[in-house]
Amino acid sequence: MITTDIGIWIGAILTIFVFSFLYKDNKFFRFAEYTVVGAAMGHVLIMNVNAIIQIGWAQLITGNYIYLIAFLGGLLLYSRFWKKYAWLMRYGIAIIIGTSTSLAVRAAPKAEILEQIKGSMVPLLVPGDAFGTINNIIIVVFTIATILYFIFTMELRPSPKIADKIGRVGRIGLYCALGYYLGNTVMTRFTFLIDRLQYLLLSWLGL
Amino acid sequence: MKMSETLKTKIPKLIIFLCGVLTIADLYLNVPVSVHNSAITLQKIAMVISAFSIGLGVASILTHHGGAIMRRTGGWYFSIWLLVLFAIFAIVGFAYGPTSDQYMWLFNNIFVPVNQTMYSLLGVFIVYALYRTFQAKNIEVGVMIVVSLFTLIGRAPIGGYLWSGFPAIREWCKILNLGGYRAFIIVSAIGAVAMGIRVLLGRETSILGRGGE
Amino acid sequence: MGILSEGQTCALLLFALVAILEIYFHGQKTARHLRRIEGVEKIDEAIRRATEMGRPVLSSTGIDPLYSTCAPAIIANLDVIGHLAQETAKLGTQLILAIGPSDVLPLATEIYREGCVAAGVPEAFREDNVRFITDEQWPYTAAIFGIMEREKPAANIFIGRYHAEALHFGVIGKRTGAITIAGNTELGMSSFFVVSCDYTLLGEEVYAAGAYLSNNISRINAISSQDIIKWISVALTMIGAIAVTMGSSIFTNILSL
Amino acid sequence: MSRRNILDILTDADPRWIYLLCLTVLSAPLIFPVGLPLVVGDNARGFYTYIESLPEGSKVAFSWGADSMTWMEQGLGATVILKHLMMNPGIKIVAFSNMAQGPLYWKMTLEKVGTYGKEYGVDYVYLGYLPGKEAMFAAVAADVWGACGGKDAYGKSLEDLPLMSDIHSANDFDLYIHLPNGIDPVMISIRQWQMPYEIPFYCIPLGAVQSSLVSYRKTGQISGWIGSAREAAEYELLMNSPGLALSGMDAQSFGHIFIIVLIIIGNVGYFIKKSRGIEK
Repeated sequence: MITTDIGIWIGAILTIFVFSFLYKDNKFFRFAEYTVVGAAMGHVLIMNVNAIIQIGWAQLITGNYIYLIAFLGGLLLYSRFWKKYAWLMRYGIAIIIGTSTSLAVRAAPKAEILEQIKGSMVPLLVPGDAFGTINNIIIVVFTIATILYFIFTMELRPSPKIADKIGRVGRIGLYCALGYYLGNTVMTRFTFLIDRLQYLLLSWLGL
Repeated sequence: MKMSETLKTKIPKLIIFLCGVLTIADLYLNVPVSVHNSAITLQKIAMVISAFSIGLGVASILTHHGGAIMRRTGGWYFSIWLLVLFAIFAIVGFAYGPTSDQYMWLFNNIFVPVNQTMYSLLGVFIVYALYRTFQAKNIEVGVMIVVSLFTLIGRAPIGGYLWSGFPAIREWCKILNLGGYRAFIIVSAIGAVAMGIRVLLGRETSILGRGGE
Repeated sequence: MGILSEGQTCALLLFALVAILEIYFHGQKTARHLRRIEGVEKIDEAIRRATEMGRPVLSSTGIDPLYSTCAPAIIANLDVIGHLAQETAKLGTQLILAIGPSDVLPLATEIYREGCVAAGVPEAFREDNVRFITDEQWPYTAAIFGIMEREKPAANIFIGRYHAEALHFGVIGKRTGAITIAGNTELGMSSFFVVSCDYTLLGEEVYAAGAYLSNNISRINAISSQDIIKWISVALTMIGAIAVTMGSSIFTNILSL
Repeated sequence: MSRRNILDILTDADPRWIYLLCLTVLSAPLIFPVGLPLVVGDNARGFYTYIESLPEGSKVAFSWGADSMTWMEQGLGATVILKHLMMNPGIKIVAFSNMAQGPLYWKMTLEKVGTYGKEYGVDYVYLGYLPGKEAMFAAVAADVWGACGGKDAYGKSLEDLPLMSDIHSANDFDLYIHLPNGIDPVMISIRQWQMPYEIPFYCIPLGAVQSSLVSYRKTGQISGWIGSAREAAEYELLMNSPGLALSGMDAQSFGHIFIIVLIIIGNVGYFIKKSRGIEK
């Protein structure tokens, strides 16, 4: 039985509008697009205002006046509407960039460089396990070759012939990783699509 | 001129540097609790400043779509609809709060279906992309195809039933992936760290404008 | 309890090494030679093609806010946008910037404006070409679909940090007959770009793209400084693997310090 | 001429045909289930046997972190686990949400699953949305009554709910299940529930975070999980009650085979063309 729930009806119609884009761009898709962009805009506005109130204002009214910097920096972003004072916005941006960049990179040397190198330090000979030996050699060779592939400076590369060969192996290692990832994600992608189809066929049409 | 350059470029660069030093020292050094707390406060301040920028976004949306409506450019009535929905979401959200039933209803029946359907298009796009562009034009792509074929069949629910070897081969593909995966992460991280250091040292001129360079 | 946090000694050394190399190479006057990156070379070609066809160029910065761990990738992305702004302004081609997060908006606008000024064509900058969308992933993607289909850009350049929307851009870019040049700093989503775009930049190539395009000596030399770190990583992996084979875990222990 | 046409059709098909075929291949099994065989893996079996082995009167804490952004992926697993708990007459459930949309999905899922004769307040209780992230998890674990202000999701006093008279802290539970929308909530659960109270901890994670969880299972901090549509389907198979996940599995199998066939067609076509010198 087809559903009588108005929410599901709206959802189903919007779902079909989006799917119609697969055929070609059309007014229905455009309607869905503008709907979701408008909704998202409202949503993001509320979330940001809430963040300002919960993180900043809440502290300020308890007498934590250091948060005045946040409000000042935030308001300075609006200086860009006055060309002469537009440079003032850099003060706000500078705080964001300084903090976020250092937050982003501060943990990387440990987690993304040293730990990964450590992970590839595997025995090149596993006694009594030929398969394990081959596996470990593959891991080490691919790690090294792929890093070398990413060396950009000519002066820092081995002779061109060797560099080409290593680069080739490195690319193969890289593409193995890409292929593995791709093959693995298809299932999740299909899960989402199947969920939408179930929504249309079962929740809405009630087949 | 000198003065304005200091104000316009040098001080912002100094701010970037100081924020960076505080945040990085907080992780690497055994800093006193007060320093640690100020690093946390700094992050919250940055978050609030970032949230403040939403006004710029709203201004941009209003100008762009307002302009489209004024000029009656193609599809201007869609722009009206966009602004109407923006207003509805904002008003309901502010009046009742984003966790209220009213807001949830709007969110789940209008925002979520489009959102999820956009996401689910991945399923069809990936089929098309694999069919159309996934051709063994060289060894690298050939290897990539073979690896993803075995991963696909090993992952498919029916794979293990067809032949118990398929899931095992998929497990082995994980080994093949490890080297490239690790190297990719290492090298990207080196790039990111170097970029971060350049930013903190004020070498990335683009982000603070060229004035003063 | 010493001055250093536990387990971070080696990481701090590495961090310091990157900084020292960067400062050392910054002072050098001669530029090194870099190997080619096909995707970067094709950017200018794609802009010229768009100019010939009289169609715009589309670029974006992804959905991650500046205040996030993707900041370095976003800055690399903005570097490329600065270059795009200059080139398109010179050739008189329209550049559309689709911006997701609002805190990137003022920065991207300024970079666009300054690119036009640097090219000597300040009037090429039009506020209306910077489109703010929102950092919600799928509304952002839907809006970019709209731009791709209705304004028919002939070149789509997405070099930075992208998520699952990567595949959407590649496939629809192809449908609209555009050249899509994309780069991603994340491995998984790079695979989507690889199967759907014309040219793909992988991983660190994204961070290097800005330096390649700028032709600035100090920036090119900065890439060389990173290459030295890569050699160190290779050497460490090799020595460590040999040591482990011989039954010594000294290197894994040192790295854990 | 005609042979070349077939080749062109096969290798150069309009994307729209591919889209249509893809949607058909995936929806057909949803309407007409085939029941392709499925091999049950260790994850689903482990979770299932644990719940089956719970003695009569066991109390389960269910942290229901449902959110629309991740529901498509986790919903199947969450539904089947809730169903299993409901079907098991001896089990008592106390659920709470750390996500604002939790209550909505709780209501929806409960309607879909049914309560199998379980009575609200006696056999299961829902405390509703409790804001406050990590501090909230810690508070609920330490003092359930205090954390929710002595009221359930519907404003009823906990004193009127007989089940709650035995439940005061995490020590009173025999199992803790979490539906986390990312890796951080899992870590919070380990820090605030599993470690201090040594309670068995199962979860229903996103596919993307599963590989990061393996090391925690080795140390016993996580007892197990079901993480994908496939594992949810395996779970349904174990329970002998086919649901959405299982009906999706046929579609998954067909979809995977479809994609493999297409890749092969694309490549065979490419090589035939190349050998005939059409390309370039």
